[in-house]
Amino acid sequence: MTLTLEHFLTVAALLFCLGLVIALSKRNAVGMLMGIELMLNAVNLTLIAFSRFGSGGGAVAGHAFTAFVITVAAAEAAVALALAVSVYRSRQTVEVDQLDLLKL
Amino acid sequence: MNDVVQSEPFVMNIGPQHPSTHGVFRVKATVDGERVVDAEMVIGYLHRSMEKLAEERTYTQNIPFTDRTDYLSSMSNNLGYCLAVEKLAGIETPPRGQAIRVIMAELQRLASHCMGAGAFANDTGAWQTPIMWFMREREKILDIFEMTSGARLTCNYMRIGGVAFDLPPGFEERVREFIAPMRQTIADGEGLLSGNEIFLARARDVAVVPHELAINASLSGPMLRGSGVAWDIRKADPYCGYEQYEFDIPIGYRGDAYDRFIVRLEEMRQSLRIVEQALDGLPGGPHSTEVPLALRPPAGEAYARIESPRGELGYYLVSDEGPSPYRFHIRPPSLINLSVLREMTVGGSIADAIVALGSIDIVVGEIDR
Amino acid sequence: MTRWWDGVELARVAERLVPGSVARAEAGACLLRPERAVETLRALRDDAETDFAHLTNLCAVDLWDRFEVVYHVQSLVRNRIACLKVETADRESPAVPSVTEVWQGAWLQESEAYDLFGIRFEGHPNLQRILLWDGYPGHPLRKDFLAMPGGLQPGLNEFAGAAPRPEPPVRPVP
Amino acid sequence: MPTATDHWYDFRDLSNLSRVILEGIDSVGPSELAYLVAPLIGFVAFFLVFVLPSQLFLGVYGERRIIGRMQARKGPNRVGPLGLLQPLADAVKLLQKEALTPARADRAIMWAAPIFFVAPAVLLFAVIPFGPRMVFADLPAGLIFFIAVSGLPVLAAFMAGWGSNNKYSLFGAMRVVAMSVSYEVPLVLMLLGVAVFANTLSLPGIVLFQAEVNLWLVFMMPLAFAVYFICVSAELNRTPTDIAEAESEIVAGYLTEYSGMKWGLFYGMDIGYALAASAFAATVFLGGWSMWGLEQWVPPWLIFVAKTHLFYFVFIWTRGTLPRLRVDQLMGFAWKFLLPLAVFNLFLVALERLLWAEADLGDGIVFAFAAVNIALSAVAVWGWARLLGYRPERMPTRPRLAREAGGYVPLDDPAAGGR
Amino acid sequence: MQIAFWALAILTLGAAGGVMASRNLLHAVLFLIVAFIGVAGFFVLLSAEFIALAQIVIYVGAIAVLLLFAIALTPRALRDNSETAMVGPAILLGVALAAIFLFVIHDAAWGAGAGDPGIGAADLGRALLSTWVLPFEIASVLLTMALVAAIMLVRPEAEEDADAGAAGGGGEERA
Repeated sequence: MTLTLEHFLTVAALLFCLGLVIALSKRNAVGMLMGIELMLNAVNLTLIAFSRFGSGGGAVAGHAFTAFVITVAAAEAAVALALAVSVYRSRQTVEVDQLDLLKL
Repeated sequence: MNDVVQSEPFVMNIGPQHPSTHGVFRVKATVDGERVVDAEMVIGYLHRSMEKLAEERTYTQNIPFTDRTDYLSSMSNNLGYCLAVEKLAGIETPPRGQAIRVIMAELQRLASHCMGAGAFANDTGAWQTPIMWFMREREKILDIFEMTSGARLTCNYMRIGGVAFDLPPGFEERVREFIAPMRQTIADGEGLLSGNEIFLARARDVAVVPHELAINASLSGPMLRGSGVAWDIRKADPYCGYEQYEFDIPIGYRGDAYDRFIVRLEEMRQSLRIVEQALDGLPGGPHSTEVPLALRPPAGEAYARIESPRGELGYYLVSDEGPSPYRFHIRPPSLINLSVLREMTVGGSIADAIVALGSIDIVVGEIDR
Repeated sequence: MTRWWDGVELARVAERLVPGSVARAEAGACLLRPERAVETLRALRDDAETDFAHLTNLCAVDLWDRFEVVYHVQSLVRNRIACLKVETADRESPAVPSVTEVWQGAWLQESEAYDLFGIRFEGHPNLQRILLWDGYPGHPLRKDFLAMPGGLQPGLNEFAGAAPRPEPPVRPVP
Repeated sequence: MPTATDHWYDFRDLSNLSRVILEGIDSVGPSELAYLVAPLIGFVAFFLVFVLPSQLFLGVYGERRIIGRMQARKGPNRVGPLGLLQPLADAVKLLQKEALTPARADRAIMWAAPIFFVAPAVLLFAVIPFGPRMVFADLPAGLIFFIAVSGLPVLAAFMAGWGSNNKYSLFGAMRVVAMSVSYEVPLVLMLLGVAVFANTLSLPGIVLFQAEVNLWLVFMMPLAFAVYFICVSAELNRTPTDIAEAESEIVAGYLTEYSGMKWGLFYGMDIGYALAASAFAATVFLGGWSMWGLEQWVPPWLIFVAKTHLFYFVFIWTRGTLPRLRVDQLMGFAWKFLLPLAVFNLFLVALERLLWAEADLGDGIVFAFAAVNIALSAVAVWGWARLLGYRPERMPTRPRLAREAGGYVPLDDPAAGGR
Repeated sequence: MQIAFWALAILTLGAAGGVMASRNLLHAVLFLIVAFIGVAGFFVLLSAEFIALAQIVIYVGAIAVLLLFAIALTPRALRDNSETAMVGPAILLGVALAAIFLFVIHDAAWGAGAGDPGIGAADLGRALLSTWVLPFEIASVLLTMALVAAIMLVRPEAEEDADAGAAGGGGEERA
């Protein structure tokens, strides 16, 4: 049995779902961020897998797209963490279910 | 980084076991990130209540105690105490004894400043090299002490009315041999550190003590002189015939840690000058006057002080005509120089606090006594 | 050479600056009244003639019925030094005003005197034991320390298995 | 130059060894196993054969002897002849010691940290070309591999500091993370300049480039070399910048609570990383195994080792000489000083590369470039420092001298002779 | 290949599960790092070495370190990693989504092209600077913006007051 595209896609799908669950269920903003990073990783894995196994001339596109995703992820992490710190400073908490300013 | 992300302040203990507290000394620093917001010192780990013990012993028996206060400059402590007793009892020291005392005190100052400057360099992170260079010279001084008094660290050499023994044969050559390498080592240490950009960055404008504060906080010694105050007991209130010798008082510019360091280095040079002059003019005659073993000074009080390596070392004695002092008080320069610890450390980083502490050049035996 | 102020002469200066400040004047020292002491010392520090900018030494002496706090103050510019004293009223609850606001250098020395003599320095910002630990019984530099509460004896007083030692001879408090 | 043979024992071509191990495993076990086992065995074996002895003797013994010489003392001289067995004795001592774990430490993290610290050190040597064909893994992106892997021990250091549950350790951990974040940026920019000029990301390629133009990159971009040295010493916690282990401030930083062989692993691998960084510097800046034709007569790997140790000696030298900077000064130095210089260097090098490629100037032009770069680097460093407010002439290094005692001496008082 | 794949799959998914399960936020980050390294291993398996190295440099070297830094600087009380009440629905959603994904993956007929395994850094660079030059530039602008934004967000309040600018208030409301 050789490795096929399905193998990688399966792993990526499971990773994505795990990331989704983490992002949706965590109380801590940093925890949520970790889930999002996992989801982005799963997407990257999918892109590279398609690029490797897919037919046609778009192989480089997968790599390029992954590079962009990584870039965006870095920017996103920096801003999100800055946000978390900023929120902590004004509200003394980073627990998302307590950030209900708009409800009041 | 610390400005960007604020964190909760927490207490960090610097000491009692810490590589750069120079003994069992503890600073309870409240830090916010790397910044020190409050500093409180905790001392007393080495307290032996010498002032109480001294009230139970005769005047002569108390001399060994003074060795053990500032254990890095026992000769100076002997000298300060003996001067106080002599002042109390009205005893004169013969010229030879005075000259020997001056030589010993200046050698002790060299030894102590070797340690102080080296340890300060260590605190700034110059890993062991300057202190090892200085230690090499300090060993020679301790050898000289050993051949003179039989002990290296706790010399117990001064006596009331003079010194314990006359100088041993070969002493003068030994000291003269030592002077040139010592000069070279001071120059080496200066070359290694004084002009070093990193050292300047670490010590310049760190732990600044303005001269008003320095005077108001009773600082003395290199701390006071580093702040630009020309005050040296050897000049201002000469004892043991210091007025015969020619030397200068080094004073700093801004009162920062760097000024204290260069003042110490320059003091070492001046000490060498004094030692040379004293050796050249070493008078003959007895080294000590005869003093009764059970000395009973007349009732009264005396405050005598000398310029110890760390500052003004004073002894305040009260006599009730008994064989032992009624009150025996040491003015410890190390302790009183710590009065400005908070001013020196708060607002700086932990690294600055260490440098500030190193620039005071404390000896815990003297703080706690 | 540093010149010492004559106590009587200094008393005259102090009386001129703060009338009613001197309790007694001797040749060696000038005794101040505790209630005017801080005011007097500040005036002496700021006066151009005395200029006692530098508090050199501060210590206490046990005089059996009272305590005496000794200040050695000097002028770095005029190179003159003086000895000033303040006595506590009694022995039971000795207190003198603190001079920390006049000289910051008094801070640690007053703490030490408090620790070892039990003299309260009123107005001291942070008066606590510095050399001994909190809760240490008695004040060791008092002459009657061995008779003080806690009953401390010289040497180790708690040694497991050792026979109880006889009471040490203690000089009585007059 | 005698060419390397294809025998596995010919260690002049390490790919033979890799290949033989791979094939051997292939023939006995399932083929997939080879992918996992071969690199592992290869790296570890090579590490044990080549790196460990030199590390022990240069890192422990040599460093202590040299520092001892600098500090006017003897250094280890008791165990064995000339104290040569001192590293061994140290190892035995460390093995005997108890590896303490503080009561409220995070045991798992504290236990795992030394392992995470050791693994990357072994990996780093995989891409270093010791000779013309002496490289385990000739990765096309070896430069990036080195950057990536050298970023990993930071995590281990953080874990060590965090897991110890000690304030000094935590300080060390925070400092090491802050440092690596700050110094990675100019470091990568510098190496980008190297890659642009050498037109390759592969480390053997960079060495070949230097051998071809007969000019080491250290002369080509002295600025890059200096910045590399500073950055790498910051990341490795070597002395002018060893704030993460600052002995006089935070005791031993993240290592405060470690003892026994757990500490020994950190200590040994610190030297391992320093050697790896030296090897990398020798490869990238000092021409690797090439030596203007000398490699025809001397084994190239010997030249390489000599260069590595030469660079490592500079580490020892700075350790024996320089005081330590403060954290904020180091951060400011990285961002305010090194980063602009790195950008300047990158710009300069890219320009020259473009000129070289477009104008068809031939190889000789690199010498002209080198001369220009050395001059421009000196000007840039000096000028930028002045711009940031560096004024050495305003720093008196000798105190003023007063003849008489009494009172405060104002700064402009002629009575105080001084200077 | 096979063993490497399965080992990596177990490593990555296990580490991701560890992120989910660990109660200590710091342990979660360490698990996350393992997951990142596992994904980098997949990239190597898919012969995308440059992307794998970039993954390690950026995810492990930068993002994870940033996370660690942020966690270490938050107070001890806020370092737990527990779930909200939404954990049940979230898991349900995740399982459902996973089921759909798996169904699609195994049902779809993927054209089993041989692909082009040899994409090195040079190819990627050429592509980024020719075909994808516009997104490349946008990404660089985005990075700069993110940098500026992050600095603006966490500026100390004293500094903000000193500036008397309107830049400070935005962050809190958006959260």
